[in-house]
Amino acid sequence: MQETTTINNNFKSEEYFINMGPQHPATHGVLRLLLTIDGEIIKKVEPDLGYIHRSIEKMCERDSYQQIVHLTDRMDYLSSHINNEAVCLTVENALQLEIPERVKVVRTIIGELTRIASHCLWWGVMGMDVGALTTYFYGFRDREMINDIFEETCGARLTMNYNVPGGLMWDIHPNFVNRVKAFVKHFKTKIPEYDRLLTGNVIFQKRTKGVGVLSKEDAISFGASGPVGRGSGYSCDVRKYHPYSALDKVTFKESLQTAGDTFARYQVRIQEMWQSLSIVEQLIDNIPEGEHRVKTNAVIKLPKGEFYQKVETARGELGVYVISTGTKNPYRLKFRSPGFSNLSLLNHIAVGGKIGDLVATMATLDLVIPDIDR
Amino acid sequence: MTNEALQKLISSWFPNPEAGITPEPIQVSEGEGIAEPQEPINPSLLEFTEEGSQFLNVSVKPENLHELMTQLKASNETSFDYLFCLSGVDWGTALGVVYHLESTTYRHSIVVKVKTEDREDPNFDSVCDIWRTAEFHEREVFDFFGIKFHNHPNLKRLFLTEEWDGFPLRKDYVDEINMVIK
Amino acid sequence: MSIIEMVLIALVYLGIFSVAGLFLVLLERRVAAWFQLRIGPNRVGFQGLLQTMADALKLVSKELTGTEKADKFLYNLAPYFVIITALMALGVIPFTKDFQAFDINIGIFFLIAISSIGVIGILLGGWASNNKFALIGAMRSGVQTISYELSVGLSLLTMILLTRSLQLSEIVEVQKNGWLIVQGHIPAIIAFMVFMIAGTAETNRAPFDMVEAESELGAGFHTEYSGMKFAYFFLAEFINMFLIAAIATTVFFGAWLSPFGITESIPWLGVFWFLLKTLILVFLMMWFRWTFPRLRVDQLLTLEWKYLLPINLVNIVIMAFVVWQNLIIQF
Amino acid sequence: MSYFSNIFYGIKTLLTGMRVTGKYFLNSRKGAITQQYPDNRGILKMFDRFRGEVIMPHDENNEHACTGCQKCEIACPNGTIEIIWDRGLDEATGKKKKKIDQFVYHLSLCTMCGLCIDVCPTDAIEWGQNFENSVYDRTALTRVLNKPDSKIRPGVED
Repeated sequence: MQETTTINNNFKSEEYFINMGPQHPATHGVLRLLLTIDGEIIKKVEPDLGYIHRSIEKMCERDSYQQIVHLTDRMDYLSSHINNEAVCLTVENALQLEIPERVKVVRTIIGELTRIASHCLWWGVMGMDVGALTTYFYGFRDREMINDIFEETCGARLTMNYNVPGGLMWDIHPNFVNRVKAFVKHFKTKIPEYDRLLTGNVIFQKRTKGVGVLSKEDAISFGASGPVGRGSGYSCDVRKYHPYSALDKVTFKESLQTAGDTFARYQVRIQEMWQSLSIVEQLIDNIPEGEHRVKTNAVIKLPKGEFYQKVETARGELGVYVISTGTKNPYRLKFRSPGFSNLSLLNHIAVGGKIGDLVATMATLDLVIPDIDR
Repeated sequence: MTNEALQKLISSWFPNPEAGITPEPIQVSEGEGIAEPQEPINPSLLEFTEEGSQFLNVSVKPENLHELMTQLKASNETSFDYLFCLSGVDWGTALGVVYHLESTTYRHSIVVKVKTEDREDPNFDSVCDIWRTAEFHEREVFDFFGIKFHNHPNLKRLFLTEEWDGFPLRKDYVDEINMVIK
Repeated sequence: MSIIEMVLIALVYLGIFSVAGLFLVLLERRVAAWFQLRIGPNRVGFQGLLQTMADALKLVSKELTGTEKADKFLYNLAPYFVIITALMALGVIPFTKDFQAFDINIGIFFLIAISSIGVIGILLGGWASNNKFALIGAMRSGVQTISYELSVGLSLLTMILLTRSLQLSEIVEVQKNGWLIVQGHIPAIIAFMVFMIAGTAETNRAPFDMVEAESELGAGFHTEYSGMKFAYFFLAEFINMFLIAAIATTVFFGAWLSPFGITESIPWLGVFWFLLKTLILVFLMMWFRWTFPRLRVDQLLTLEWKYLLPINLVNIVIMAFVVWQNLIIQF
Repeated sequence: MSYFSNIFYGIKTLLTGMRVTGKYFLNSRKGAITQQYPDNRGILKMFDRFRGEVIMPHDENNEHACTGCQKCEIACPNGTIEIIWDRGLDEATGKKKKKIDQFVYHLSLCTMCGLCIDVCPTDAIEWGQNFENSVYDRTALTRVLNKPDSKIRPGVED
């Protein structure tokens, strides 16, 4: 650790470094932040990454396209289904496969449930980061219900790997529809409770309003996406601009806030939960009958060329960029992960705040470290 | 704007001074997704293609990169203000960087590609003064491909340690202990 | 009182309250669990009653670790500062008419004085551990305790206008005509609210747990403490919480007096009433802790200097007016 | 005046929050979401599709359905499955035929992606519901899925 002393305006001001992480409770994983602090005020934040980098992009270059899908579970594990979907959509678009409507609808429902589950966890952790520990358990209670739905249909709770290029691994479980309906009914009573417990709380509002302000121009320039971008009034919902799966058949509102502070990002996520619920409700009653999978070749070879697919994960825009040379492996596969771009703006919005502000800001960036350290 | 209109506009920014004279043969390495241009004489310093990609692809020489990027962002007709993906690619013989750009006002996209044959000391201009997100993405590319970016404020390894030997995402990288090759 | 007697009483108090503190920890854990849809510790002993005993035993047997360049003397001294002051303050609390170890005529004053010594221990601990997180925690603690001391003192002063005595036994005596919170009505209720907020802040509990703030500072001032020394800090926190509740009970809710004098004929039941009232207040503090987010350090000071202190000062004037005009409600 | 309305608004929101947690406190008896895990083993049932480990079901004649086609081995991203195969005489036809000697499954490498079960043409392997996989020795995680002396069920062809 270095020590520096700077002298400004004849006042001796001692800045010092502290290491936040890699085992710090607020960094939600193994992220290390090198903080330059003057008293309590943050002067500089420098992230140090790579503690769990597995080089998934390199692994993809040797794996077949079916095998790549399960690796994406391990990136942003909170939106694993959407990550899987991104890879599958890339492959399907490249092969120009006609995907059955049933698959599209089921993918969208599970994708939106994933988003709700991710936001539930985020809400719990957000509360915990600002000091209200109870929210964590309430958030997890609701998330468990979704995880049970997933487990029944996909067999796993977190790393689901339910998508395969060409459709879904299995058809949905017979209980799926009823369980989802029960969850929607349950969760509609819980979001208002979230609001009463945390959103309306005067301490919480004081902690988050005007903290970590990100302007719209900066949001675009920093490549912010997802709720981080939308909290700054930057309309960036991939589901609106480049709809995929069954998202072109549903109506939903893109939740936008203009303040750009921590509270705005918080509210965007709360509204997103409502919107996701409404998408699920629109689709759950009319899942079309049909095949759950189209047959693909055992060895999938993508045509020569470049393919790019964007999806909206719970954290923002995930891009899959495949360069294919016509073989069974991709020549180069790049994941444009939302967390990576969102992390890059942390220094910009955290400087000038206090340590407590940094923690609250980081909570609304909703970083998942494996997503950054791919 | 449509891809044709974009192509017309952007190519007019960089007129080829040698247009009319026999153009240099363009090196196409193996495994590259870009075909040779159709016209025998390219009126622009840039090469455009839409083959094998859903976007309009522009290939640019390293010395023109920064100027082109500045124009793409600043021009009112293009206003590519959102750099949504910046990837390093090892083309086998050449190293390159691929920029995916989108305009948040017009919602059109473009892909800019730049490459260099120099594998020992590959150099490009940094674009992080144009899009600030490039700062981290360029560090990532530097970390995994060893491509250096001029004028980058903080170009050092991001994921790997300073003493890491080699650049893992290059095709010729070998690590017999940790890499499992099927 | 002879020296031997004093030592004996001290030892008895030490024994009782160390164990009582452990049960307070257990209570906190169970209450937290019930707030959070959990069950809480229920394995060790009947319904987990021995859980914290087991934890204490574990902490005693743990290795004491510390940082390399810590100021060893101060580092070791700090936990004792905290635990001893917490236990000392218990000496003047009137549990029932005869169950009060030390009835001095400046009782309230003594309590305020002793409770502000505890912060020195925290400051020392944070400073001497040679850890920056601990140092930040300790500095926050200093800022926080010095500010909130004012509110604690002033809100108690408001009530002393009513009792006209600092001696705790006399304060209880006054309340035979109605608890002070009833006697003093509006200003007393305001004083009680201010006292509870400031008291929570004094004990460094959520929502004022800036000192520990586990999502910001890891563990704050006791980051580098382990084993028994950590246990001292931990126990002191709970005893302090008990103390704040006990002071509130004594000053606002008639200490060991039963409601409407229903059990006046059985004096030893006073302990029951005292503990009941105290635990209700302790529960209130736990309820705060498991519901509210934490304040930021500057907001903490804003709350004190811009809200609590002016309210308090006005409240004293109102109380003085109430006493002067004899608007007291007495039965 | 906003000074006082701020205070009252603040206190109101705090009390609203306390009402939420207070409600849960009063209902804590029935609302607890804790799973008392080792105690509830008896009633703990995993979902049918739960991915615990890969198993190879054998019928009462000690016969399985694995033809040794090695499709699962190729599909596996991690090298979890190794099939040691042999050529043996087929009793029915008298021709030489590929059969498995050992179906080795390294649980410690498995990521539970399900690709092997997905590609299996004869449904010889499937998901087991066991999730208590901790062992004292790492080698215990390497398993041979076909039972000793088991053979392929007649009629199963690839």
